[in-house]
Parts: sequence; C-alpha cells; structure tokens
Amino acid sequence: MGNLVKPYGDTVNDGKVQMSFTLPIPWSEAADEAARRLVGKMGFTGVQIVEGRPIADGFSFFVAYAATPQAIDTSTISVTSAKTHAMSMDEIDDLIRERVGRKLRIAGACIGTDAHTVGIDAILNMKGYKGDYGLERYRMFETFNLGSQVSVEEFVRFAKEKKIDALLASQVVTQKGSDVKNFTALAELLEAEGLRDEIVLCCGGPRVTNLMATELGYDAGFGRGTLPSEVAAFIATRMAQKIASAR
Amino acid sequence: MGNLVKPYGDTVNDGKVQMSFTLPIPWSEAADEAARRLVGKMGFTGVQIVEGRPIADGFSFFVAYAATPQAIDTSTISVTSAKTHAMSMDEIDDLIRERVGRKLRIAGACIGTDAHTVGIDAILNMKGYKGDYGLERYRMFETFNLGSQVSVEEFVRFAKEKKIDALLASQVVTQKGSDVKNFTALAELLEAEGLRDEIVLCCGGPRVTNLMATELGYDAGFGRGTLPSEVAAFIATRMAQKIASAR
Amino acid sequence: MELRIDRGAVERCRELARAIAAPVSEFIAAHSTVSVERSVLRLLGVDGVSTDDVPVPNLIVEALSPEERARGAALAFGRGLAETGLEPQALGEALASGELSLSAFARVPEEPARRVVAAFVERSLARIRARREERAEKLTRLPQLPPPLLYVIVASGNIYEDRTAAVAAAEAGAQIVAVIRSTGQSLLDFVPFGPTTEGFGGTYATQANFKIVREALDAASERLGRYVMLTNYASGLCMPEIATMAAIERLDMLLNDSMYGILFRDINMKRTFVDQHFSRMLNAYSGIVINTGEDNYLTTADAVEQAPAVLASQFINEEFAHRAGMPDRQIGLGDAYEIDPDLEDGFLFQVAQAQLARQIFPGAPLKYMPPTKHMTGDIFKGHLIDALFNLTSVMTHQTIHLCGMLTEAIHTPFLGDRALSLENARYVMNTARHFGDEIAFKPEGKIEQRARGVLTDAERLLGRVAERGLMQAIEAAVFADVSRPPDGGRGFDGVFPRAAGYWNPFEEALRMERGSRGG
Amino acid sequence: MELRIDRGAVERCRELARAIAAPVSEFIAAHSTVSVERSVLRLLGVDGVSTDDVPVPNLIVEALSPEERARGAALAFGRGLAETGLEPQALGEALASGELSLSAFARVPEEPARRVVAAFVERSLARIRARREERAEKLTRLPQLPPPLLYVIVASGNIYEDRTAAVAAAEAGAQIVAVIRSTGQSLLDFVPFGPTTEGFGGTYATQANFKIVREALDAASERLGRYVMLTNYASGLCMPEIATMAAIERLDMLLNDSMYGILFRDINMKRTFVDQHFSRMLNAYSGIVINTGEDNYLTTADAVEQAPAVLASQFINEEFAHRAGMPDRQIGLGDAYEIDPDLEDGFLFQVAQAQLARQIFPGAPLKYMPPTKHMTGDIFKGHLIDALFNLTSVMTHQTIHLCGMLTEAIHTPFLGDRALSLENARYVMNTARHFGDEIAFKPEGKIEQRARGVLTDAERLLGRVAERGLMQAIEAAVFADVSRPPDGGRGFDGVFPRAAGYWNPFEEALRMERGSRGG
Ligand code: B12
Ligand code: B12
Ligand SMILES: Cc1ncc(COP(=O)(O)O)c(C=O)c1O
Ligand SMILES: Cc1ncc(COP(=O)(O)O)c(C=O)c1O
Repeated sequence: MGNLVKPYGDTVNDGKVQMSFTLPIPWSEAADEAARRLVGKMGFTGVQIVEGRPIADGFSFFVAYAATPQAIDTSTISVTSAKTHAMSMDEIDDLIRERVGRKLRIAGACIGTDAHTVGIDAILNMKGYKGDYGLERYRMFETFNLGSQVSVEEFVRFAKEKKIDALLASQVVTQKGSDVKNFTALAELLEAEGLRDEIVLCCGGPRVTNLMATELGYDAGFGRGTLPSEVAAFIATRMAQKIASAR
Repeated sequence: MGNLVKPYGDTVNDGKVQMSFTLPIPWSEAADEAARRLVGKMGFTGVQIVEGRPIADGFSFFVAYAATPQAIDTSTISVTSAKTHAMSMDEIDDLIRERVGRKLRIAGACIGTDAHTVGIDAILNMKGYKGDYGLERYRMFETFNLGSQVSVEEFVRFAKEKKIDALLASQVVTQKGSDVKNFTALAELLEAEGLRDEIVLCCGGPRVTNLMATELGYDAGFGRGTLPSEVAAFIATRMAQKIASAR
Repeated sequence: MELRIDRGAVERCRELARAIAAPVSEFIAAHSTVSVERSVLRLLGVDGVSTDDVPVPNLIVEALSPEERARGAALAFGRGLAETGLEPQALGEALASGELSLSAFARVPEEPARRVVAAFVERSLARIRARREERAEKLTRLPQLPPPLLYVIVASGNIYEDRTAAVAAAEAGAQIVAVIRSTGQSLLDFVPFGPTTEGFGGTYATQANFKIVREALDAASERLGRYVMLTNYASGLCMPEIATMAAIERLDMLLNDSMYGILFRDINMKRTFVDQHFSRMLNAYSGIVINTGEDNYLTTADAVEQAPAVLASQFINEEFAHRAGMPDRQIGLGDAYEIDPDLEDGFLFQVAQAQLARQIFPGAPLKYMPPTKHMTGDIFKGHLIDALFNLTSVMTHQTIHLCGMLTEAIHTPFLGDRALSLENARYVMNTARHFGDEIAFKPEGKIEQRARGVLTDAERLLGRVAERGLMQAIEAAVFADVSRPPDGGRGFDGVFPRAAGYWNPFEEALRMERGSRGG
Repeated sequence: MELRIDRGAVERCRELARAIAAPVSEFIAAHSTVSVERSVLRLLGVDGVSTDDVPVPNLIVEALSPEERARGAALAFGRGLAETGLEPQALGEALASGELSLSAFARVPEEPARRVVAAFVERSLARIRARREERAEKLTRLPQLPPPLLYVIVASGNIYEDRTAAVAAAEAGAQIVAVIRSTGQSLLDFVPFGPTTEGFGGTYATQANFKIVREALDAASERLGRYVMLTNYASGLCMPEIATMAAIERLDMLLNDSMYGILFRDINMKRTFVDQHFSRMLNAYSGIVINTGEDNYLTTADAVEQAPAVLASQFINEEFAHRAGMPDRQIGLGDAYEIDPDLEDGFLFQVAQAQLARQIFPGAPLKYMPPTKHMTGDIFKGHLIDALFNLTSVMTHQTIHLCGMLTEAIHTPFLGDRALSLENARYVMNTARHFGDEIAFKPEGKIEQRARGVLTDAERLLGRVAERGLMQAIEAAVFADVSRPPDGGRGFDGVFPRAAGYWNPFEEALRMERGSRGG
C-alpha cells in the first residue's frame, strides 16, 4: 500500500545518494576506509569513497556515493501548505471587504538581532517580489514595516498599541537555533499578554516551513520563494474564518 | 578509549554532512517534507532540505544538510596498504637481483570487455606516471602489456605459456559489478589451473582498494593515483618473501 | 573574436588531406566487407535472429561462398528473391531456419535478380527519404534552441531506464540524447537484437532499442515544442549496419570516425576504411550528422601535445566525409576540452584550439567534448572545469555541445547528474552569451600564437602522413602513438576484394543520386 | 583589456566628491562622539570591564559631565593621571570599581595633565608603530602570493573553533581571514570583553579574540612561509574603538565605510561621519587597509541598477579616506558580483563594472565581494556562479578577493566549504591567469558601453548629492533607496559639539605626523 519511494540514481529503487563531509583526521588510505565504514554505520550499502584528500593539517574531505535501504511512503505525508489558495490581489481585497468588512492592520519586522530585511520587505513593500505586489499595495491592508533588529518586546508592544490584526515575523539568521528561539519568545509573549487568539501570527524566512511554524504555535510559516500574494491570501482567509467562527 | 571521530562542520563533533539525491516524485512542499523525513529515517538529525526542485516530469532533486549521530573509531582501522614501501627504482632492482636472482616476468592487461588501458599503461609503459617510471623501464622486470579487452581465459593461458611471475589486471568500468565479476573469474581460473600460488596477483583501477583486492583473494589492489614504483616495490617484496618462505 | 591565421596553411592542409585520402579511396573502391554486405541485406529488408540469436544477415553472409561474397551479397540474395518471389524478410527467415539455402539459386540468371533487387532498393531508399523528410518537418514545426546544442548521454545498461532518463534529460533542457553502448559491443561482429536490459557501462545498440528511445523522444519533442535529437554509435565492426538501422529509425546523429576503430579498438584499418565509406554514404543520404572522434587523442595522451593531431585528423575526417558525399553541414568534427586543469593558462589554450577549429571549418557543426580525463571524484571541482568548458564553447560558437558530468570519474550519469550538468551549461551559456562577440584576441598574444603553432604543426604532421601513405603512417604510430599493421587487428578476415561484376545496389544508387545532386 | 572611458568624467567625479565631503569635514572637525572618547582612553591604555561587564572606557566616559566630555576625555582622565601618578590601566580600574572618581580631579591644572597624557600618547603610538613594523618585517620575510588575495571568513560564533577554522583556511590557501561578528554587535554601544564562545552568525569582535586568532595565524604564517592577514569590522557604534584594538593586535585590514552604518544599520549619520574620520586616521597610522562596503548596495537592491551608486560611493569613500590621511594603497574600495545569474549577458556587465573600478582607482587595493544575494540552496549552481566571479576577478586584476561559498544561502561556512571555495578560486585563477591580458574589448561594444553608462550615471548621481549636501541627499534617499534623517538613528545621543579647548591628543599627534609626512 502507499507509495514507497527511494532515491533514484539511474535505476528504479537503487537508493543512490551523494554525500560529502569533513573528518578531523589527517588523510591516508586508512582515512578513506574510516570514511567508508562511517557511511556504512550510517546505514548505507555499496559505499564508495570517490574522493578523499587532506584539506588542512588534521582535516580530510570526502565525497561518497552510497545506497540507502530506506524508503519513504509519500502517501503518508500531508503537509498543509500555507500557500494552497492562489488568489489575485483583487480577490483578496474583495474577500476582506466582504468577510471582514474593514481594513486589516498588519505589522512586520525582522526580530531579535536579525537585520536581514530583504525578505520581509519583499512581502510588505509596495514593489513586492518577482512581479507580485507587496501587502502595502493592497487596499484592504494597512501595513507597518518596523524594519530590522526589533526586539520581541517592542514588537508585541507595538501590536498592542496599534491593535494589529496580523503579525509577520522574519528570521534569516539560523545559527545556533537563534530563529527558533526568537520565534518561540514571540509566540510566548503574545500568549502571556493574552493577545495570541486575536492575532493571525505568521513567520517566515529561508529555513522556515509551515510545519515548523505550526509546531511553534504559529498560524502559518513561509519559506524560500514566498510571494506576497500567498501571504495576503492566507491572512485574509484565516481572518475570515476567525470572524465566522466567532459569530 | 580509541579515537572516535564524527564529521566536522564548523564545531567539533557536530556531525554535519551534505547530501544530495533525486526522488521519483513531482516537486511540491510535500516532496520537500518527504525528503526531510527520508533523511530522518536514514538516522540523521537536524535535517534541512536546503534545495528541492523539479528536474523533470515526476523527478525532484534535493540538497540536504544534516547531522549524523554516528562516529567511527579510527584506532580500530588497520588497512594494510599495498603502498607502504617507498623504494626507488634502483633499490627495487637491487632487491630482485639479490633476493630473487633473476628477472621477474610481469604481464598486465585490461581484462573482460574493459578497454580503459590508460591506467595499466601508466603502470607498465616506460614513460610511467606523474614522473615515476613504468615497469618496462626496470632492469629486473620483463614486462608484457597485453592491452585491452583481454579475456580471463586468454590472460591465464598467456601466464602459463610465458611462465609469468606477476599478473596485473585492470578494471575501470564498474557498472553492475563487472569489475568484481572479472577479478573473481581471474582468481578462480588461476586457482583451478593450479597457478595461483606461484603468481603474485595484483589488480588495480580507480575503484579498487587493497582491502577489496585481498578479500577477492588477490595479493594486493591499487587504486586511484597509484605510482608504478609502488607496484614494483610490492611485487619485488612479495616475490622475495615467497622465495624466502619456500626455502 | 577572430584569430589571424595563415589561410594558405589551411589550404595546404586540405590539399594534403586530399593526397592522403586518394590512395585509400582506391583501396576502398576495390574492396568490400562482411559488414557492408550485411547492411545491404538489412537495407533490403532482412532483419531478425536465428533460434540461437545469430542475426539473419550474418547467417546469410556467412553462408556465401567466397566467390559469391566477392560479387556482393545482393546478387546471390537477389537470385533467391527472384526465384522464390518472397519478400526479403521471409526469404531471410527461410534461409536462417535452414529451410532454404542461397546456393540452391546459384544458377538463377542475373537479370531478374537485379531487377527484383532494384525494386526493393527503391522501396528502401524511399523509406529512408521518408524518415529524412519527417525529420525536416519536425525541425520546422518544432525548432531547436540555438546552438551550442546541449547533448547528454544515457547509459544505464537497461533500455527502459534509458528511456526514462532520455525523456527526463529532454525536459531538463537536453537537445540531443545519446544512448551509450555497452563495453565490448564495438568488437562484436554482429548487431544484437531486440530490446536489451543488461549492458555494462552502456546499453546495447539494437534496432529495437533505437525505436524505443526514438518514440519516447518524439513524444517529448511534441510536448516540449522542440525537436530532441537522438544519437548512437556507427563505430566498431558493424559500422555500416548501425548506419542502416539509424537511417531506418530516424536517428539524427552518429558517432563515426574514419580512424577511431583502428587506433583505439585495434580494428583492422582496411576494414575500417571500407566500412566508414559506405556508412557515410548512407549517413549522407539519411541526413544524419556524423560526429568524429578526435577527442580520443586527448584522453589517452597529453592534450597540449596532441592538439596538432586533432586538427590533422579533422582534415582527414572532413576529406573522407566529402568523398562519401557528405555536405559540410553533416560533418560534426570532434574536439575536446582535455587540457590539465592545473596547467597555468590552460584555459587560453583551450580557447585557442576551439576557435581555430571554428575558423577552419566554418560550415561544420563542430562537436565539442567535455573534460573527462582530468575529472576526479572531486565532483565540486569537476563541475567547475565543466563550467569553463561551457564558457569556451559558447565563446567560440561550437555547435554540438556534449555536456560534462560532475560525476564523470565515478559512474555513468545519474538522472540528477544530468540535470546539474544541463543547469551548468544553461547558466554559463546564458550569462556569457555574447562574451565571445565582445572581445578580440591580442595580436600575437598567447592565444593567437598557440593557435598558429597548432596549425603549423598539423600541416607538418599531414605532410609526413602524405609522404608515407596513411596506412604506413598509422603503422609508424604517427597518430596517438599507436602502431597498427595494415593486415592486423580485429575484423581483417571480413575484408575481401571485389570481384569483377561486384554489385552493391545501394552504393550504386547513392552514387547516382549524389551525382544528380552534383555532390 | 582597457576600457576607453571619459577621463574628464572621472576628474569631474573626484571634484564632486571633494565638494560633497568638504562641508561634512567641517562638521566632523567641530564634533566628537562617545566612541571617539572611549578610543582615546583605550589608546592611552585603559582596558577591562567592571564586575557587571561594562567596559571601563564606557564607565569613564559615561561618568563625565557634559562639560567635561565636550573638552575631551583625555583632559579629565589626564588630570586623574597627573594627580594619582597611576598608570592608565590602574586608574581605569580604580574608577571602575568606584574607588576613585574623575570629578575629584576637576581642579587639577591642565598643564601637568597634558604633559602626563602626552607621554602615554607617545608610548601608545610607539606600540602601534612597532606593530606596523612587525607587519612590514613579516611581509618581507614571508611574502604573500600575488593578488587577487584570497580572503575567507570564519564565523562559528566560538572563537576557538574560529581559530581552528582560520588556521585550516590558511593551510588551504587563504591569504586573508576575517572573523565575522555576531549579529547585533554593530548596534552595541560598547565592545564586549574577553574570549567569547557564543555568537549568532559570527563571533564577537573583542580584543582577546583578535589576539587569539592573530597568534594562531602568525604561527601558521611561519609554517607556510607566507604572511596570512587577519581582518575584522571597524563598523557600527564602536568604529574607532575597534580600529584601536585592531591597531594594537596587528590586524591587517578592517571593514570600514563612511556611510554603511547610516544606510544599512540606521546609525545616526553624524555619529558615523565623526567616527569614520577618527577610525581612518588610526587605520592610516597602523597601516591597516580599509575595506569599504559598496557591495551592500547590491545585496538589497538590483545590481544592474545600483552600479552607478556603487561607483559614486567609491568616490566618496576615497575622498573621506584621503581626508583622514589614508594613502591610496590603504583604500580597499568595495564592489561585488551580484547581478542576477539568470540575466542574459550578466557576465559582460560584471566584467565591465569590475574593470571600470580597476581603471578609475588604479592605486587602490580593490575589494571584490562574491555573489551572495542570488545564491540559493542549490550548492552546485552556487559553486558555478562563484567560478565566474573568480574569473572576472582575475581578468580585471582585483586585489582583495572574498571567496564565495557554495553554501552562502545556507549557513556560515563549514571548514570543508572554505576548502572547496579556495579550490574554486585557485583553479579558475590559475587556468585563466593571463586571460584578461590577452584580450581586448570590442570598441563601443556591450561591455564598453555598459562601463561608460555607469560612469555617466555616477557623475550625475554625485552631482545631485553635491547640490543638496550629503546629509540632505541621504535624507532624500539618494543612496540605496533608504532615507535617514540627520538627527535620527542609533547613537545620535553619543554625538556632541567640541567645546573650546577640546583636546584629542591622538588626533593632534596623528595630524602632525601626517603633516610631517606631507600626507
Ligand atoms: C543580503 C544579505 C545580507 C545583507 C542584509 C541586508 C538587508 N537589509 O537585509 C547584509 C550584507 C547587511 C548582511 C549582513 C549579515 N549577514 Co547576511 N545575508 C544576506 C544574503 C546574501 C541574502 C538574504 C536575502 O536578502 N535573501 C533574499 C530574500 C528575498 O529571501 P528571504 O530572506 O529568504 O525571504 C523570502 C522568504 O524567506 C520569505 N520570508 C522571509 N521573511 C519572511 C517573513 C514573513 C512573515 C513571511 C511571510 C515571509 C518571509 O519571503 C521572502 C520572499 O520570498 C544571505 C545569503 C543568501 N543568499 O540567502 C546572507 C545570510 C542570511 N547572512 C548571514 C549572516 C551570518 C550575516 C551577518 C550576521 C554576517 C556578519 N557577521 O557580518 C551579517 C549581519 C546581519 C544581521 N545583523 O542580521 C548568513 C546567515 C547564516 C545562518 N544561517 O545563520 C547568510 C545565510 C550568509 C552565510 N552563509 O553566512 N547579510
Ligand atoms: C579515458 C577514458 C576512456 C577512453 C579510454 C582510452 C583508453 N585507451 O584507455 C575512451 C574514450 C576510449 C573511453 C571509452 C569508454 N568509456 Co571511459 N573513461 C575514460 C576516463 C575519462 C578516464 C580514465 C583514465 O584514463 N584515467 C586515468 C588513469 C591513469 O587512471 P586509472 O584508470 O584510475 O589508473 C590508475 C589507477 O587506478 C591504477 N590502476 C589502474 N589499473 C591498474 C591495474 C593495476 C594492476 C595496478 C597495479 C594499478 C592500476 O594506476 C593508474 C595510475 O595511477 C574515465 C572517467 C575518469 N575521469 O576517470 C571514463 C570512464 C572510466 N569510462 C566509462 C565508460 C562507461 C566508457 C564506455 C563504456 C562508454 C561507452 N559506452 O562508450 C567506453 C567504452 C570503453 C570500454 N570498452 O571499456 C565510465 C565507467 C563507468 C563505470 N564506473 O562503470 C567512466 C568512469 C566515465 C563515466 N562516468 O561514464 N573511456
Ligand atoms: C568514434 C567513436 N566510436 C565509438 C566510441 C565509443 O567506444 P566503443 O568503441 O567502445 O563503442 C567513441 C568514444 O568516444 C568514439 O569516439
Ligand atoms: C562596512 C561594513 N560593516 C559591517 C558589515 C557587517 O554587518 P554588521 O553591521 O552587522 O556588523 C558589513 C557587511 O558586509 C560592511 O560592509
């Protein structure tokens, strides 16, 4: 049953993958063999170390090809994408007009010490991204772009003050899990302030997935290549649902 | 105990590896997630699918970074390299003169349907490889280069006829295990003909390792980058040992 | 981006190539081979294998007496056709099963035999013409992207996986797909039969395999709105037979070289010269572009040193192709990007060589082969060497561009490897599309001097060959440091002199046809 | 490979830059900042942190009354030195612990204060000179490889891992190593203290961290027989302090831009202008090459459109650097390879831009940044984009070459990534070493026209800035589409007018020194 798939090299189910890594050991034939056994221990078969060489004193680099016995049943994967609704700017504005009946107030920021605003700007700025207009251009959004390095406290304070309907938090730096830390802090503070339920809470960034976002308690998460209209559609639809279910 | 090492990304023991593979499914966010879970099933943690995209109808390509929990104890790895003796051409000739007392007869060929003679030529031809002279240049070797696409039967017949001391078999094509098949056939036929014990049997090719060769019943195996003098040193030393132990 | 080269030297090289080819042509005209005769039978419509898998054309030719063979298989077979009134395929089957034997028809007169054969020749040529027109129609309706035409190989050993791979490659941007043959096929003195799933380092070239991939690519071409070409090898001991099958299955290109088999497969030179001539006559007629194999000089010896040999061989291949009636637009002369990547200024030499070929053979669809020899398991570096190869190709306006694979040193390409390789070519060729048109070489600079040096040395090499004669020069290891005796090598027993009254109706028809085209 | 450009336009651009900088210079001369004062203290020898981790120089400057501060920290601190007879460090500690307070010395006369400070100034400058001579000695004894100088970053967040990475990079061919700072450090109005192991996207710039990596690289330099340079960021709210620390720890280069903080970190423009001036005076003296940040225009907006802004900014950075006494050889003007890789002929535009900068600033060690913005998780394509960047750099003779990482879009580089990146640069730059010298651009071709267009537009842009004044132009979003008000942004509260009698003994000494050099 299901739809089990394995990596495909040149033959169905051959399971072939390419791998590369560095080991903190000097290079030798024994190092190649160590690399081969290590990949074997990872559970691969038919391991070929096709490249092994010193890259610095005490460090060697390896390229391997090997076959995995693992398969994945794609029929079990039901990721709810935040991007399912393909709607035009006018449709989204109409939806808000009809189902919400007022402009939605949106605030976006690059939180924590992150200063990578290009992504959130791409979503918010009039100009948009890849020919898709940003949220500022929508008639039914009033948007606030708080820019970069906005602390979680400041962001929540702003949301409260301005009665924001949807918060958009961006995180691009991910080293040492700083993105997850900041996203979590934001969700928790909103909860603590009793604001969480009223707000459509979204996050985004190149390493964000919708799955991760929902696990962190967000309404949605948007990853690499997101278009503004996808975010707009999500906010509009979610807000309409909230209002409908509140009635 | 031992010396456990893990892949090194940017921090000791972070276990980071890079991986790429193709899955026979159309691309979607769900495909990314399938790829992520598949790498998870392979036993990795912190899996990031950093690239996922369609490369053809029904095929997607993925690049992943992830951490392996596996480590390898390098102190347990004792590969006997066939290349341990670093000897000059003169030293090798002298060794043969003193310990064997006659010229050694060497035959080399690219066996099976393999026609990649560049490797075996690099070992045998006068000119050699990377500035290291080939076996033809040694005073104490008499060499026969049978060229390409030599059947195992033909090779053994030749060995018998010419009373060859050392056989050098090359295999470059490895698809569908053809190299192992041909190497095995050669070792078995020599055994069947009762010639195995008298002959120093070596194999080589870019995917050959000494470990694999000894497992197949060869005296030694030589991989990528082998220099002729390494092979010459091995043959001379092994032959000297054989003679010493026969006494 | 023109190199200032000595046009006189180019003319002299062409004259030398003519002088080199002329005596060989005489030899060719006086001889035939078993493979030529088998293709005549295949062209007439004989196909299939015996119960023990021997192809029917082989059985028939083997059964001929030396005297019959010396007059050409067409006549003996024609006698059988005339006498039995069977279709060629039916007659072939009857002969294969041992039900009939051609010796039984030895006394049938020539006239009716020739007449009935002539009809089948006309049918056969009409069929090939139809395939050719079909190609022309498709190319008009489904135009290719402009050159360099991106060419990739598939080589899983299994024709059905190859089909999947070929279609995927087309979708990923390939414009030409080659199905690489299994190791050893070139040394088989017969063509395997039917769909095959077990090859080593490639998939057997069979007519059924040709058909399977051609159909899949035709469907893909329609879907993609651009014609995707298919190619294979007319090389080895069955050169003319594969040219025949390719004509029938509408392949678009074929690897076909006038000397490759001799030098790199130890195939007898006389066999090769005769076979290449007839294959090329067929290729010319089927509108198939040949790809010559000069790149092989560079994989076995040093690429900097071998450059003059490559150019000399291009002149010789061009001349032999002309002699077989091929127009320049069908002569895909080979070259390759094989200089040691660690040589300082190696890139300059590559550019010089590629541009030199472009200027000397302006009408030829040059075939440019990727780096292979210096590729290692370091796929990352390999991808970069391929990138500079791609850049050189677009700068110097190469035509048929074999995409390099980052896994060249590891395995025949994975599906994903081909996608990365095509991405590499598309990226580089687009971002530097007109770079070559926007620069000029420094007069007397390193690049120009290198190109000139190669031309001078090629002229010298051709001079030496012309002086000794091609066969003797090959024996003297003038090419690729390999010596081959005129009567040694594989397949020599399949070469024989034409007796008086020898008849190859296709050769005759193609020559007439060419005369009427004024080719 | 010369572009024919309008030399008159280049001259006019330089004049406009002078006109733009002049009024800003007047402003600078009349102001100081808390960071400038803190660096004066650091230069005098004050270091360390209080029990709650506040750096002593911060504590001292914060404790000054507005009036004292307006006359410069040196005077107030000098009074304390004169009165207590303590070494600066000891006095600093006593002040930090609350044991002493500078206000207690307010009535100490100026003369002895100035005298004792002067001695420490001489000691401090001697120390910096010694480091500079040390560098010169090493560079003579351990010569670097010729440019492009391969530059890589380390950024694990942990200084000890960074040290490992820096040494490995040097062994793999790096000639310059940068330790990238943690996110957010540029907005801290103090410099963290001691070795650090916890940064995000980089490792804190601290004096201890500088020392750790400098020592490791010095040892590696000896082993490798070539001097490996170290660099960091004199940027953000502590620009002059980092310049101070770098002078003391013998860093060789510093990221330092006259406008970057304003545009990209919303740091107050007045703060930035004053700070950059004093930092550059120090950098000039320490022999540190600055790297300007023009590349940032290209990461936030379209690289084709922003090219004139880059050039305009280079003229401005050059002018400000000259005004701070920097010779051309210390002015590493920035540029980057950031054009969309999928733009047809984008490579031609990159070559045009890089060559234009090379011709306009022949004496400057140009800093060429790699593709970053268009890098994606497709590491294979990324590696190729880096290859064409490497090619452009070697063709156009760039000096400081930041190696692109195939994992740019993924993580701060792994140790193995850097090795691949260096391999990429070495391969491409070697195989195409003299390519740029062997070609010429087509007159009036796409490349030349692009270069000329950029120059014309840069002149126009500088004209607009000169007309309004730099501060007003920035407010009007002339650069990078970003508007910043003259009195807005971070760190404005740390800017103050110099009172009559303001004294910065280092500024004075450096200016005199420069006068004597005739700079
Ligand atoms: C441009 C850039 C910069 C610019 C930023 C300018 C600016 N104003 O944004 C500058 C040069 C200033 C910069 C500086 C630094 N950078 Co930087 N930078 C980049 C770079 C090259 C591109 C990022 C980008 O603009 N992408 C384009 C946008 C459109 O894509 P995006 O961010 O993914 O956004 C899309 C989606 O993710 C989504 N999205 C994003 N956010 C949100 C939010 C919401 C709510 C929604 C719905 C959607 C959404 O929609 C967008 C459109 O599709 C990346 C490398 C790369 N190629 O990715 C490194 C990178 C992000 N930088 C990095 C680092 C480390 C730094 C520094 C810390 C380095 C240093 N120590 O000096 C500094 C400090 C910055 C700081 N304090 O944060 C690292 C991060 C490593 C990691 N994984 O942790 C990267 C990956 C480079 C690297 N490999 O080292 N950087
Ligand atoms: C050159 C070459 C050719 C030349 C061969 C010319 C010749 N006379 O040898 C030509 C163009 C003819 C050719 C043809 C084919 N090739 Co080829 N070829 C290569 C190539 C580019 C280089 C091989 C080489 O010469 N390496 C240099 C030598 C010096 O290295 P080496 O062989 O490893 O030898 C060293 C060591 O291994 C060792 N060694 C080797 N043998 C021995 C033996 C002994 C006893 C000892 C001690 C040591 C030793 O010492 C040598 C010196 O250090 C490789 C790709 C690559 N870059 O590796 C493909 C490659 C080997 N070829 C391949 C294939 C598939 C073919 C074809 C089958 C393709 C086709 N279908 O047409 C044909 C058919 C050939 C056949 N029948 O075998 C595949 C094999 C795939 C696989 N893993 O199975 C490769 C990997 C390319 C690819 N990715 O598809 N090829
Ligand atoms: C002309 C020609 N024929 C054939 C081949 C392939 O090898 P084989 O002879 O084993 O089919 C090549 C290899 O590149 C070639 O150039
Ligand atoms: C001049 C300059 N300073 C600093 C930085 C680094 O960023 P941050 O301001 O966060 O330290 C850059 C980035 O490239 C830069 O160009």
